[in-house]
Amino acid sequence: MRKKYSIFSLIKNAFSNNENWQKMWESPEPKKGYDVIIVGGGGHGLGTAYYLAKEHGFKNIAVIEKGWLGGGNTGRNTTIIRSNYLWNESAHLYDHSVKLWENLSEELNFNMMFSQRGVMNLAHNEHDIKEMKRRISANRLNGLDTQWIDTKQIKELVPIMNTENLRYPVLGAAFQPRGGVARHDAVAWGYALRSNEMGVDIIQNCEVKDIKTDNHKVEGVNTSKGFIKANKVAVVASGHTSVLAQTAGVRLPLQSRPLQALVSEPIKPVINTVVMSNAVHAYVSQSDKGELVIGAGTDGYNSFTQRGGYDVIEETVRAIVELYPIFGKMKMLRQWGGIVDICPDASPIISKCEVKGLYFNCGWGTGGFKATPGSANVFAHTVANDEPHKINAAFNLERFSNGRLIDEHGAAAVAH
Amino acid sequence: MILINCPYCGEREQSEFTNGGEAHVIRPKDPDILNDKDWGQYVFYRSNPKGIFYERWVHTHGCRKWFNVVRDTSTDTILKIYKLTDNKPDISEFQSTLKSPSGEPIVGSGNFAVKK
Amino acid sequence: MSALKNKNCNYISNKEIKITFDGRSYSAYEGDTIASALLRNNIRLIGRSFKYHRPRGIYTCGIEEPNALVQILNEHNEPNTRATIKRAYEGINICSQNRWPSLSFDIGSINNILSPIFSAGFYYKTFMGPKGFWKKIYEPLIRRTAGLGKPPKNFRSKSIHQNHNVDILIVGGGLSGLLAARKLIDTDKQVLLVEQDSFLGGILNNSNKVKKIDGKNTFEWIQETEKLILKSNNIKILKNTLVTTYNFTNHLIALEDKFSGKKIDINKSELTLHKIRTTHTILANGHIERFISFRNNDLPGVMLASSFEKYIERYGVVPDEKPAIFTNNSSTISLVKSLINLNCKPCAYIDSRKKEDIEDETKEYLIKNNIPFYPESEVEGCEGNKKVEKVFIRNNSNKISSINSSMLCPSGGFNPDIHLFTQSKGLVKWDEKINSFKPDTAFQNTITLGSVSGNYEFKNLCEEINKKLSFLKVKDLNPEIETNIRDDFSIEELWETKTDKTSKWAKSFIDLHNDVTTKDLKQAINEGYDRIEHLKRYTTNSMGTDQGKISSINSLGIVSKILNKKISEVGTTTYRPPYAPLSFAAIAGRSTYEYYDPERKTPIHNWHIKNNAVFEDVGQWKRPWYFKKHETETMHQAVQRESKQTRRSAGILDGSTLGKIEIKGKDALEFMNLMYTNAFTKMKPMTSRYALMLGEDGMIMDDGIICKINDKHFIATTTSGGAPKVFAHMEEFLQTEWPHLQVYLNSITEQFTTFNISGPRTREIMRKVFTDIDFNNEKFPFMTFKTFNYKNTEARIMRASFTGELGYEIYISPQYALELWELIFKHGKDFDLVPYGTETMHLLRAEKGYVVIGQETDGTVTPIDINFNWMIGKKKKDFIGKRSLTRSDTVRDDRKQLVGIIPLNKSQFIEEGQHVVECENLPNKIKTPVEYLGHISSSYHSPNLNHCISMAMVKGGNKLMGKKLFVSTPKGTKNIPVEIVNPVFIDPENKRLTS
Amino acid sequence: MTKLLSADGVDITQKNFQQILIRGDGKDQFNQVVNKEISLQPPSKNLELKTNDKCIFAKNSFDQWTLVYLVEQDYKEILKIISNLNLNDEILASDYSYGQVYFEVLGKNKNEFLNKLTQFDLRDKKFPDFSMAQTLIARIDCYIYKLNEKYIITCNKSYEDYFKKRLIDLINL
Repeated sequence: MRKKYSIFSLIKNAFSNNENWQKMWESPEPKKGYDVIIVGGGGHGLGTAYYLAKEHGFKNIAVIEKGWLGGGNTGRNTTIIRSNYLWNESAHLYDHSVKLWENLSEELNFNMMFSQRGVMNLAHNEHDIKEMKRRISANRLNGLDTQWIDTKQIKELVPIMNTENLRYPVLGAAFQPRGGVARHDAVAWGYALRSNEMGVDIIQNCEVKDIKTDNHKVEGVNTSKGFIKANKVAVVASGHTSVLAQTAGVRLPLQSRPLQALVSEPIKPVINTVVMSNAVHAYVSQSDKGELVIGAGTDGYNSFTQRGGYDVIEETVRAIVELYPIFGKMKMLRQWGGIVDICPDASPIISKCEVKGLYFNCGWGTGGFKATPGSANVFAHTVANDEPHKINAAFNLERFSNGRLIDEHGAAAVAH
Repeated sequence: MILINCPYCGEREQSEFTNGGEAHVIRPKDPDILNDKDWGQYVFYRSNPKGIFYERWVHTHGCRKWFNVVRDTSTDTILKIYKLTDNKPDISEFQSTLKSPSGEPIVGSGNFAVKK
Repeated sequence: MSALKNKNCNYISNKEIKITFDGRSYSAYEGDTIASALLRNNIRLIGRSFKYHRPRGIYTCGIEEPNALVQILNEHNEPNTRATIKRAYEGINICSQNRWPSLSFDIGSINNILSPIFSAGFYYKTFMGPKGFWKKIYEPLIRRTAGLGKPPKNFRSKSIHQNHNVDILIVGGGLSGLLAARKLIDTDKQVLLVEQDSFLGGILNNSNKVKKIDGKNTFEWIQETEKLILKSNNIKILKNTLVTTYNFTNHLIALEDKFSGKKIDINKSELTLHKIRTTHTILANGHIERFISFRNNDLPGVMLASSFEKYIERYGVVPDEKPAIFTNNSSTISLVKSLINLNCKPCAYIDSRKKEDIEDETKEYLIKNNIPFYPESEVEGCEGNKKVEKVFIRNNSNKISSINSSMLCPSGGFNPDIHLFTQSKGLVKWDEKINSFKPDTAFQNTITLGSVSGNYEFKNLCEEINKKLSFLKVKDLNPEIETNIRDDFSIEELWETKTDKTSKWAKSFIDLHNDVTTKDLKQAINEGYDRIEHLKRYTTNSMGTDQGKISSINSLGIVSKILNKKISEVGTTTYRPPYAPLSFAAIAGRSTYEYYDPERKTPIHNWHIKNNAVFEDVGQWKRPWYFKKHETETMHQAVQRESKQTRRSAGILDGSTLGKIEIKGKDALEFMNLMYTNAFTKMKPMTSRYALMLGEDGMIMDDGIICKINDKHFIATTTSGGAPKVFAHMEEFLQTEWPHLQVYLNSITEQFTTFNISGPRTREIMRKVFTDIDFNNEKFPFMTFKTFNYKNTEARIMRASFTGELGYEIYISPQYALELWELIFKHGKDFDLVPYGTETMHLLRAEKGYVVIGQETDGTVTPIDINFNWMIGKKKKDFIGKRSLTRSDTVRDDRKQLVGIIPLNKSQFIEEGQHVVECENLPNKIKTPVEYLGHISSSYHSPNLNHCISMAMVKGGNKLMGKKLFVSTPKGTKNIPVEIVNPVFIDPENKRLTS
Repeated sequence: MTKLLSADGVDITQKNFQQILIRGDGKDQFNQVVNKEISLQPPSKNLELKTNDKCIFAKNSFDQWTLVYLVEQDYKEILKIISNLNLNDEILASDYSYGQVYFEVLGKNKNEFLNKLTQFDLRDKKFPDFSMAQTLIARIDCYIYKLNEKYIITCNKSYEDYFKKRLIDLINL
């Protein structure tokens, strides 16, 4: 690590009037070819580059990004991190990620501000309770820390919550203390900084137009900056993945949907954990800056506009005001949208495909941010060895033929 | 929020409708002769283009009728609405709206704000 | 009220009101905003800044305000209210924000001293070790300092929504908006004119730039225009209403403050959110003045020049009688004129433009009025203790001089307010003449008029409007607009002035709200954050509550200079809705709290209430969960009692919520065979059958009972929650896949009220109630139904049961439902009839081993998994989901299968959701995952068997009958020893059911 | 008949009407069969509404009609019509009489009032006299019929209490 950051580097630079900070990453022109080209410069893509360089000894890697690094869903999500998924396959994958998150700031010497303030999933009816108790029990057997808390405990954690005087009263919650939030941009910047130090070329404002293949083998990518040769191409382009896959003749079972989020104006701390609810559907946490960060649902139709319908915002805010009446006196500062790629079983695909040297990491739906380090880590393994890591073996493409789906529809806070 | 012109009820807000995914996907006549992979294609795989998309909608909170729509998914502009009994319009009718390789027009997609 | 009053102002009354700020009472006038009221009392220090806690004052006079945010104590503690917008009223109680212990002495301002360390990206670079410190020490500390205002208190919203459908929406009731409206008066277009202020007129009220229109003074002209509009029957005006959001297909959101300038009546809707759908949108929403970055450009006393003028003209208060004025453009002279008209005089007029570029009129006017004039000069900075005291001026020979002044009014030019235009997805273009972005290509039916379109010159305005609205084919308007100042707009690019102070603490701000300095921008670019979005995120520039309205273009200017690029190449960040912070209460509207989701009630609902039912939410339905016999009866006691009594004698359930679908047509049989797994061909008329519906993925979607009237007419029931989905699913396939089938469907869920009566004594009760019907087993066997006449209505009785006992389902017109229900009870009394709720229903069916969709099934369960092979019409060529049942994963014989489970120790209770394991104990803290075989889907204490019975989905369960295994407990380490058994616990031979 | 509210230029009365929901192809035979039972001809244009002093007959979409009796009929008669219609294999008639609730909305501000609960475009040019629509009002599925100067709105009976509360709530705010 060449660039070390600490309070000492801050003080030192303060003395030189903050004029001598070094560039965190370069912006090179692409070379003629690479061993691995990663398409998509978000957290997953940059992380994949980082682990390929660090754990698998790859030297000649490029990350190609259409816009600016971290500008896709990495910079557009509600930053929630948790691993309380129902099925073993998912629990293992997401918990692998949470464990990496726990050391990521130190590993990258870049503060991710991972705040393990706990994540709460509210139950509003008998069916919710049954579903959650099952999930909690499965989580426990998988070594996760999810637990059932009753209304009194909920009120202790979130005193401003309206648990009784609403259409669907709060009856309890599943709570994962190790869950929390992190600073979303930091994960992209941290991985970019450290992978660039290991020689990864980060090429921004370069759009991959198509993936070139020959005889079921990948040859490289055509970009807005010309053709770039590659032995392996790893696509991590979230909403645009299926569009790119199509250019290589690969069909993926993905649908791209708008997913919206919004923040309020900053106020002094008032909610110290992450609260998600399915029946009254919205999720909320408060950022370190004091803004309420609120996640909305996906729109019910395919779109690449990064702008969902206003009705979805209204649905979400109704739920927020219902659960937290005092927030009615606050204001929405910004709303925005991302494009998420959703799989039929609401689980991701981290897999190779019928084209040799072509790999996909996609289908994260509404839950990709939390998986960033874990997904990047096992995807790097898959790309490096042309074989999945045991953690992502189940997240293959064959499952849509043989029927071995990993149905996590119950796992997202907001119904799709 | 887009406005959809239901062929039976007229213009209504999108929230009255439900999207039914890709249009013109025909259910296999004899599912038993398909192998797992081909059956899986029918059940789980749908096109997801950026740009011209043929899709189905149903007026859930109105007449409950299904119909087809051609929409540019990069701007959400509705290009054509037609009944299930109408012929599929040819894509050449709409292609003039496409501007960039990934199907992004300069105005309306949201990824361009400044005219160069 | 010590500030000078402009007595010519038409919008401020003489009526005095009392307001409270930080505990002290002040006088103000009705019509004042909080800001104008405070300025009237010469209060300059309003709040503390976000990061460095620097003292801040009132910077602007409108929505663009970055500094003057206050908390309204008497309005539920509403935080972050813009003092420049919120109108004061008698008794309003305000306090400043983000300071402790007081506004003038704030401990947090120590951050200002440490500010050189708090450089861009500060938080990313530190607080990383030692391990655990982030969570325990740093983060709580950072969080405590976060935020601006304090949280609101005790609030419950009552805001309403109002939808509009119009032909034309005019956003902004200023000069351009009013001219457009006048053109549209008495046309066939329905027009809505939306104005954010409580008065029409915009620029005509805010400055003295315009002298006369059509020979009338501006106030008269506005009055006349408003009268004409009100008289017309096609234009409606909404005042105090701000358009915040511009969605697709010309759908706009606007927020109306119903109590602007008044105390809120808490029994009324305080805000109305207008949702406007229009064919054309005319944006006439004007422009916003921008600032210039110079050293200490955040000191209280710095106020934008046109805002200063607005206070004089619109609010009748002169914030300072001899301010220094600093400009780079031609428009600022109108402020000087406003001041001179009141016998005040600026202490300096500093214009960065070259002398020869400055308008002759301006120069002459300044000289004539003897105002110190500094051409080709700029403000290097200002200094003072919590307020402007000294202004430093650099002249064209680079010499710095200082003057004493308590206010400094910069003007860095004007930005067309393109926020809404870009929200509509229009493209903007850089315009060198106005030195800003202006609208270029519209994406929707959007027309921009006046300064928002980049037209700053009044002489061109009518021509512009006539031209752009010519498509409406209405007559041209050509009123003469006389101005007080020279109309040509001229500006010189100036974003930041050079500072001479090299101190580490010297700051020129680029974002006042988030405390971002121009130095931060430079540092971020040095570190590689050279994309404008990176810069924004890394430094938080323009991410504050004002979204950088007065400064974001300036930052583009500064960045373009550093990167040596054109501003149009640097690009803007995305303008994200809303235009200004939008109340959550207003967005939510009335569809919250008790109206969050509609409540559905059955015709028997009030009877249930009278009989002490406790309700459960099932979808939107309110269903009796159990009936409390007496006050102290617990749910467990009630359910045990209801269950026992039903098996002993008889029980009745209000099953009206079950979905009911009538299916008719000559191809009805074929259709049913395709929709359900079962084969209906051989089924006899007037019989019924339990049936399963799958998705194409082969997983169980819903179940129900199908009544076959004949091959062409069926009635299907669905689960309560699944009714809309099943109906839609059937319609979908009928319309899209099999339009050749001649079948019609009607939902008749609400047309029939349903009672499920069961128990050994049921037949006796039925005989008493329906005396004409023969209930003999042979005449009325299990799974048959009869229709009959009840009080001239057609009713239906089906012999079916979800409890395993002799049972009937009664379908009756809702008109007579309650009457019949009560009649059944009248007769039922003699036979020990009990009403029961959903919990008892679930218990009784579990005793019988019946599954509940959504409990035993979870979207991953096939019919085979729950031993329903017999329900699959294997001879049928096709039905929905059939092919998926033979995929390699669905035919595995070690899939999770339905089994029964009982504890070996009959006194132990197994909890739902727990897992079936092979190990007797679990470690205290599980480190490596424990393998499990399946989970408990249902579990009850059976009152009829007097022990716990469970149903579970267990891997390869069919082969495990009789096997001893364990079930985990919620917290303990000792698992419960259990045995796998047949899931039918009561009457496996179906004797009770069929006798 | 119950007066629900009368204020601010809006009058709403709850009515007891009866209704038949008819499905069919709308072709000649259908028209004949229907016309034999009902004195009114089924409207042929989508969203069109025919009325006499006794009932409203409206076409809801290409294969669905509603027949609303504005004057209470002998229920037996209605059931007879339904069963007669159902004798024809290609028609499905279902009784919608008592599973629905009906509201009559009058007054000069009725559009503005209803537009607090629905985004539906009630302007004459989009929703002329003697037409009908199915849309969401106060988040529930409703039928709305427009006669001279008045609307008749119907929804499922299970929503009755909820719907009434929402109407009254708005008048008070």
